[in-house]
Amino acid sequence: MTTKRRHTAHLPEHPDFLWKNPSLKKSYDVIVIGAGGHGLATAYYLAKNFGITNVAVLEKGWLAGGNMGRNTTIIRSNYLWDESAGIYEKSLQLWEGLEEEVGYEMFFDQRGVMTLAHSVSDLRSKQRNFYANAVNKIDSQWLTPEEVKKIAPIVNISPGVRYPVLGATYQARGGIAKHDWVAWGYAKAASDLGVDLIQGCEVKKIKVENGKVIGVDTNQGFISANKVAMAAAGHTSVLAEMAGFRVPLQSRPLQALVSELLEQVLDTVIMSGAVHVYVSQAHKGELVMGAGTDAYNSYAQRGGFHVIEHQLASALELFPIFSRAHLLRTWGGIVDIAPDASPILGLTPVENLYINSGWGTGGFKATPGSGWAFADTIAHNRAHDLVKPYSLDRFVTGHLIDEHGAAGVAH
Amino acid sequence: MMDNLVQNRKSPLNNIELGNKNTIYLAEKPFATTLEIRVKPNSSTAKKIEKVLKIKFPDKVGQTFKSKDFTVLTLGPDWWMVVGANLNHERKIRAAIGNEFASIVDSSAQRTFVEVSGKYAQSVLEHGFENNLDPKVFKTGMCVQGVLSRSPVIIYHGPVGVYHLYVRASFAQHLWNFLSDAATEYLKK
Amino acid sequence: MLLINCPWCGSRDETEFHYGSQAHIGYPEKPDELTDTEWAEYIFYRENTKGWFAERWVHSVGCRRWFNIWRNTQTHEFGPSYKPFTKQPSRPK
Amino acid sequence: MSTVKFTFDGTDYRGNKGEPLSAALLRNGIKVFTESSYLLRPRGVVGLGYEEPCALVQIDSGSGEPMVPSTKIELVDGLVVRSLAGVGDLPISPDKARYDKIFKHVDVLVIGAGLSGIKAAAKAAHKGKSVIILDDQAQVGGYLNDKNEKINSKLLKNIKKNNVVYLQRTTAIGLYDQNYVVAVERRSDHLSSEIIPNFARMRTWHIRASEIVLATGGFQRVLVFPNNDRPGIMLSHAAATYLHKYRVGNFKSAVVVTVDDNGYQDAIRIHKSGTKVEAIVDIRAKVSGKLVKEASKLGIEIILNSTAVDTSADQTGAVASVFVAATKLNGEVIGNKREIKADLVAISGGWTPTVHLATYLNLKPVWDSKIAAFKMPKLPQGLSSTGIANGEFDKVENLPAKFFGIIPDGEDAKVSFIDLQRDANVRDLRRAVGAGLTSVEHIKRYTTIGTAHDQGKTSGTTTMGLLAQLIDKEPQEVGTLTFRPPYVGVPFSALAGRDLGILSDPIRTTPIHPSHLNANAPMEDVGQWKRPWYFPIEKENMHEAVLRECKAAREGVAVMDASTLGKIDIQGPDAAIFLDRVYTNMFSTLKVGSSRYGLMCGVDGMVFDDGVTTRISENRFLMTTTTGGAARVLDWLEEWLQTEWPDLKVFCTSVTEHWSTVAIVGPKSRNLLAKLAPKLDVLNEAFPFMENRFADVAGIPARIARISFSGELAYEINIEAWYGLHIWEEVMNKGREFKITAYGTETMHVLRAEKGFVIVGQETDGTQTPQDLGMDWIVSKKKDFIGKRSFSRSDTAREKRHQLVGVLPLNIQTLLPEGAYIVNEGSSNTSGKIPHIGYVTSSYHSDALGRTFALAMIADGRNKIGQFAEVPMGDKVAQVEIVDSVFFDKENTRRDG
Repeated sequence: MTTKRRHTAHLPEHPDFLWKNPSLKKSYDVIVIGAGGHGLATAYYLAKNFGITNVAVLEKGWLAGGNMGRNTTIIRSNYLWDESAGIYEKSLQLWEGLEEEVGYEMFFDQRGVMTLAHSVSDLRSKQRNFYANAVNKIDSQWLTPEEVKKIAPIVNISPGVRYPVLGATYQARGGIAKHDWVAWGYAKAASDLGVDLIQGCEVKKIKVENGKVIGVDTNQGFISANKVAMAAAGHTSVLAEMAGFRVPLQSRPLQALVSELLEQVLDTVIMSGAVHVYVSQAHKGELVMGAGTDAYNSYAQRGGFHVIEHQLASALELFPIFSRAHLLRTWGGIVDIAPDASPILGLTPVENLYINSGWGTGGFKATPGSGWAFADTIAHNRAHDLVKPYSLDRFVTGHLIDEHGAAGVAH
Repeated sequence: MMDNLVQNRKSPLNNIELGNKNTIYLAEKPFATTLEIRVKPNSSTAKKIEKVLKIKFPDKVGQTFKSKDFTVLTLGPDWWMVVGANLNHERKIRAAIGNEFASIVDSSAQRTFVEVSGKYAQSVLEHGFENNLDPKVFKTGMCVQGVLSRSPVIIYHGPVGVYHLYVRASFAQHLWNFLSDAATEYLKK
Repeated sequence: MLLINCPWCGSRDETEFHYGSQAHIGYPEKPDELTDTEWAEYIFYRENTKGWFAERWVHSVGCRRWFNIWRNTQTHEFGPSYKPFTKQPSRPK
Repeated sequence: MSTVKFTFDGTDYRGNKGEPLSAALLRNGIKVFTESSYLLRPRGVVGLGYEEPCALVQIDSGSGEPMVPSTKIELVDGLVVRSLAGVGDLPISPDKARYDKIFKHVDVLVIGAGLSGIKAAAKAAHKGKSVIILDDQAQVGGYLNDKNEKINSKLLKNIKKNNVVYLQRTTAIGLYDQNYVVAVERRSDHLSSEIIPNFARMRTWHIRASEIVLATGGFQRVLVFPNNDRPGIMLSHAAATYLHKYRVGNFKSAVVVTVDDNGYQDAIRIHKSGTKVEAIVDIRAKVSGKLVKEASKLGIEIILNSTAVDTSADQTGAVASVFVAATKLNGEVIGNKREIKADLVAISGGWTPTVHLATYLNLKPVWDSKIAAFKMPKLPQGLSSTGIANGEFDKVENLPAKFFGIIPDGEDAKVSFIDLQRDANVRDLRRAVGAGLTSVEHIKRYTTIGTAHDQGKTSGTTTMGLLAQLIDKEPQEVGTLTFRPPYVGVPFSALAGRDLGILSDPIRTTPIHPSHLNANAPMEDVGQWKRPWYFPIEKENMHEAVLRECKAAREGVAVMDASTLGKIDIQGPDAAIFLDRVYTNMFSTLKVGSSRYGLMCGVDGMVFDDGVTTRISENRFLMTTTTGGAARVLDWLEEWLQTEWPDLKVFCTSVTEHWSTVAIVGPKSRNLLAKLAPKLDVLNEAFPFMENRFADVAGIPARIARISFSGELAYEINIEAWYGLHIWEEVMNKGREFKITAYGTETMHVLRAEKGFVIVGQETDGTQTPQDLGMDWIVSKKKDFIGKRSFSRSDTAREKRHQLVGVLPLNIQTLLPEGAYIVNEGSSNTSGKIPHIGYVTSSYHSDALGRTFALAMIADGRNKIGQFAEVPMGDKVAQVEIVDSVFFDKENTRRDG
C-alpha cells in the first residue's frame, strides 16, 4: 500500500541561453564594479532607459555570488522615514512590473510582510511607522494579535510567552522573490542589450587624474572609462580607498539559513526585530530565516553558530510548529552598514565616480529602485531626487536617516 | 534593633534548596555582606586597605584570597569583591585612607549566592556556562566571571567540586529555574 | 565563535565581549576648533580594513576592561592583544 | 540479535534491534522504497549513511521527525515510519521530548572513530591529554565494522582511560574559528520509539579544542549512465554491508561496476553472502594483485575497459539487468552493449574524502590525481586530518581511474542522473554549460544539483568531474561547490535546547515583585524587567485604574516601585570633573546632600539617557539612569574613563540591585513620611526640594530624596534591596489612613507628561538634541561636554528642526494615537503624499485636566504654539491645537506640598 506522498512544486527551467561571456574591451563609457543585484540592475537601466550600452560590469568572483547569492529575499517599502519610503516604494513599484519588463521568471510573490511588536515601547514605535506610511501613501495595515493569527495561523500569539505578540504592521504588497532568478533576469536582459558581463575580473586600482576618474586597473589589465560606478556592497571601503576617499561603512557578517523541503505552513513573510528573527517559506517548501548581523567587522563570509542557535530558539517561541524542521544549510554574507543604517548613494569627491553602497541588511528589496535611480544619477551626472538624501555629506551636516529600527538592530 | 534588620530582610530566592550531595545539590546561601573595592593595585592606598582587613589583594584576575573572615575575589585588574566585609569595615577603611583615591561600595544586596555542589556539579554548570570548568584549569580557589544562561555570574570554586555562584538579584530566579531544570537528569541518577 | 585573548582574563568566547571597531581613535583635543568635516571624521568614520586590523574590544561580562587586538578580518586569525596606552605590537604578517 | 516489530507505510514488519531501518526494509523485500520528487521515478535504498539520497522517511512515533535517512535510523521496537518523496511534514502537536546543550574544552578532539580516529585518540590519551572522540555510528570501527573486521583491543583499551570521553551517535555539524566544533548527539532514539521523559533526546555539544583531528572518512560516489537510478542500483560498499554484515538476502545475482579495487573487495563480500556475482565491470585497462586474483578464483568474470551504459527494470521498476560496453576514460562508449541479468548493480564510483568541516573555514579542497578526488586542504596549526579524509586510501595495487560515468546526449541524457534527490541529470548539466555558465556555483543553481537534503554528498565530486570533461578543464580548475554547515540536517529543537518558555530569556523582577503579583497588577516588559503596568481594583480596565491612580497622586498619596532604575556609585577625587564632561549641565557645583537632574548626549549631540545624580559626599556621587539604559550608561562611562581619560581618578560600580526604591507621591506624602520616619524633620524648610536625608524608615536605615517626576510633593525612599518588600508593605500599611494607592508605569507616564517631562526612548529615538526638547536651560555654555561640538553642525543648528510641544484635540474626548502624524489644517484628504509637520510621542486621558492631551515633536513647533493642525487617524481626522508642552502646575508650585 503506497501512501499518498507529498511532492514539491517543480520550478520551471531557466532559459537555454543566459548571457555572453565576452572578452574585455580596452575602454567603455561606463564601468560598473560589482555584478551583484544592484550592479546588474544599474547596467540594465543604463542600457534600457538611457541607451548607454557601452558598459562593462566587472565581477571579481562569479556573477551574483555575493549577498545577491544568499539573502532572506524580503521585499517591502513600509519604512519609517520619508526618504526611505521614497526609494523603497519606487523599488516595489518596479518589482511589480519587473518580470514582464525583463522577460524572466523571478517568482515575485506579493504574499505580504508582517512586522511584529512585542512590548509597549515596541508597539509605540511600530505604530509610528504605520502612521508615517499612511501619510506617505504606503499601503500598510495595523493588525491585532488575532488578525496576525488569521493571516499566519502558525504564529504563537499566546500572552503567556516571554515576549507576547501585541500587534503588527502588515504590508500586503510586500513579499519575496527568488534571488538567483532576479539576478539572472537582469544579467540576461543587460547582456542582450549589449552590456559586457565580465566575471573573474578584480579591480585593483581606480585611476584618478586631477580629480577625475579615468579608468580601472584589473587583474586583466587597465580599462579606461568616462564614468565608473561602485556597486560592491561589503567591498565598498576597499574600492573607495583605491580612489583616495573614505566612506563611513563597516562590513559585517550577516547569516541566513534554510530548512529542508517541508509542507507549506507559512504563506506570508514575518519579521520580528525585538525577538531577532525573520522567516518566510520558499516556493519549493524550505523555510528561509535570518536575524541581525554578527557583532564585528569581517570579510570572511561566515558568522558564529550562537547567532543561529539564538535565532532558532526565538523562532520556536514564535512558531512552535517548526520544532521538528531541520537546519539544512547556513551562509554568511558581507553587509556594508552606515552609522544610520541607511544607504550611501550618488556622487563622490572624485568626478564621474559614483557610489551605491550601505544597503546593510536591506539590499535585496531595493535592487530595482537602487538600479533605476543610480542609472539616472550616472546618466545625468547628478543625484536623482530619490538618491539626494543619501549623499556622503549628510554625515557632515548631521542630517542622518536613522533606520536602525528597520534593520532589526536592537535599538 | 539588630533583630528588626535580620527579621525583615528577604533574599531573592528565600533560602531555596534542592537535591543532595551525592548527585547534585543546589541551595541559596543568602545575606553574605560584601564590599566591592576598586583601588590602584599595589598602591599605598591598597596596602592600607589590606592592613585594615588583614587581607591580600591578589593581582591576577580570577585569583582569590581566603582568611577566617573574608573571601577576596579578583574581578578586574583594580576591582575586588570582599565577601564577609560589612559597613563597619567600610568605616574603618575610610578612616584609614581618608580622601585617597579608592572606591569602597557596600553591594551586599546586589547579588545573592547559590551553592552548586555534589558529584555532577561541574556537568550541571557546563549545560549553561561556556568557560572551561575542568578542575585542572579552573582549580579550587579560583573565580571566573561570565554568563550562565544569559545571566551574569561570578563562579568561585571553593572546596573541590563546590561552586559558589554570585548572581545579580534580579537574575536569581532565572538562574535557579535554569539550574534546577539542568539538574533533571542528574537528580535521577 | 571567535576566541578572543583578553590581556587580563585570557582567552574567552566572543559572546563575553562588545566590539569597539577601529582602535586608537582619540577624542579630539579641542572639538570646537574642528570643521564640521573633521568632526564628522571623528564621529562616523572608522577604517573598514580587509585584512589585518587593529581593533578594540571590551570584556563586558568579565573584567570589564577595554583592550586592543590585531585581527585579520578576512581569515579571523588573531594577532597579539595589548592594553590601552601601551606600545602597539607590529602588524602580523 | 533480538527481533523487533516496526511499521512502514502502514504495514507491520520484523527486523533486528539496532540494525539500520534500510537493512530491515531490504530484508523484507522492499526494493522500491518511494518515487522521486519531480519525475516520480521509482527509487530505492542507495547508501548506508548520511549520504543516502532517496530512502528518506517521516518518523511518526515518539517526537516525530521529517526527512530522516532510513540508513541512519537504528531499528527499535514500535518504530512507525512513512516513506517520503523529498518533502517532510511538520506535526502540529507539541514535541514533549527534552533537548539540551553542553560546553566543553579539551586538549584533543578526534572526529571519527574509525581505525585512524581510534589511533589518533589512543596516541593523545597515552600522552595524558584530555580527549573527546566522537562518531555518528553506534560503535567504533567505521568501515572495518561494516566489513565485520575488529580493531585490536590494545588500541581500544587506550580510549577507555578516564581522560577520554567517547561519544557515540554524535555528528560534528560545524567547525568554526579557533577550533570550535558543534556536534549533535542522538541519545534516546535507539533506546525506545517513545519519548523518554526527563532525558535529553539530543544534546548539542559545543567543544573548544587545542587540537582537532579530522578522521571523517569518505563517501563512495555514484557513476552516471542512462537509467542509473533504478531501485537495486546501490553503492557497492553499502550493498556488500547489507548482504554480508546484515544478511538481508533477497538479491539473487549482482554485477559490480567499478573504477577502483574497492569494487573487487565488495564483490568478494557480496559473493560470500550467498548472492552470485555475475561480473565485475572495471573501466580500467589493467588490474592485478591479491583482490583481483581472489575475485577471479571465485569464478567472477572480470570485464576490463568497460562500464555500465544502461539498465532495464522489472515490472516493479527495480533493476533487472545491466548493459555493459567497452568505454574510454573520457566517457566515450566504443564497444557494443552486452546485457547481464542482475537484480543488484553495485557501483564503486570511487571514494571522496569528507573534507566538509575544514572547508567551513574557507579552505579550498585540493585535487589529488592519485586518488582521483578532492582531498583535505592544507590545514592551519591545531587542525590535522588522517585516514581516508586525508586521502590516505588503503594500500591499493591499482590506482582508481579518474572516471565519473558516461555523458550521453539526447533522451539518454534525461535519464542519466547526477543528483538523485533533485532528479538532476546530464541533460540539465549540458544545458547549463550551453547557457554560458562556467562557474560550478552557477551550474549548481541552474541545475539544483547538491541543494537537496543530502547536500550533494554523493553527487558533488561527480558533478565536478563531468563538468571538467564537458568544458575540457582539469577538476582543480573547476573547483568544488562551497560546503556550508551543518554537515547534516539538525532539528531546530536540538539547537534551541532548553532556551524556551520560562527559560527563553531572563525575567528580571524587583524585590517588591511578590507584592505586585498579589495585587494581580498586569505587567509591562521594559527590557528584560517585568514592571507593574497599573493596579486594577475589581473589574477596572487600564483607563479606569490609571485615572484613579493619577487622582490619588495629585490629591492624596500614591506609591510606585522605582527599583528598576539603573544606579551607578561613582567615587574619586575627579568624580565631579568627570560628570561635567558626560552631562550637558554642571555637576561640580552640586552641594553634598543635594540631587540634580542630568541629560546625557552621544558625541553626535543626540540625547541618549537622563536621570538624577546625588552628591553623597565630596568625592562620591550616586547616578541613576533609565531602566533600559542602565548597562549602556555604565559601559559608556567606563569606555571614556578607560580609553580617553585614564588619568581621571574616578571609579564606577553598579549598585542597581543593591538598592530598592519606593517612591511616595502626592500632597499627603509628607504626612505619611512623618509616620514612617518619626525622627526625621519633614518640614519643607528642614527638608527642601532636591535634597537628601538619612533616617530610619520603619526601622530600616534609608536615604530619602525629595525627587519628583510628577511635579507633586514626593519622596524616594532608598533601602537595601533585602528590605524593599518590607518597606513597601510598611508604606502600604501606614498609608492606609491616607487612602494610599499603588500606581504603575502607565500612571507614571501620564503624571510626568502632564508636566511636560520627557521620557528618553519615548519622546526621543536617538535623533533629538536637548534644544529640540526645549531643554536649552540644561545645556551649559561654560564647559565642553560630550556631544556639545555637534550642536553647531548645519543640520543640528537648523531652524525648522522638530521641537517638543503640546497638542490638544479640539474634542476633549479624542485620544490621539501615539505615533500618529500631524499635518497642516485641511491637508488630510489630499490624494498623494501628505506633507507632515510632526508626530505624537505621548497621548493620555488626564484626570487633572479633565480631558485628553498629548506631547508631540513638530517642525519649528515652538513658533507654532497657538496654531491649529490635523491628525489623520485612519478614517477619522482630529482637529488639534498646538500648545505649550507643560499642561499642569506650570509654576511648579505643587512640589513643595
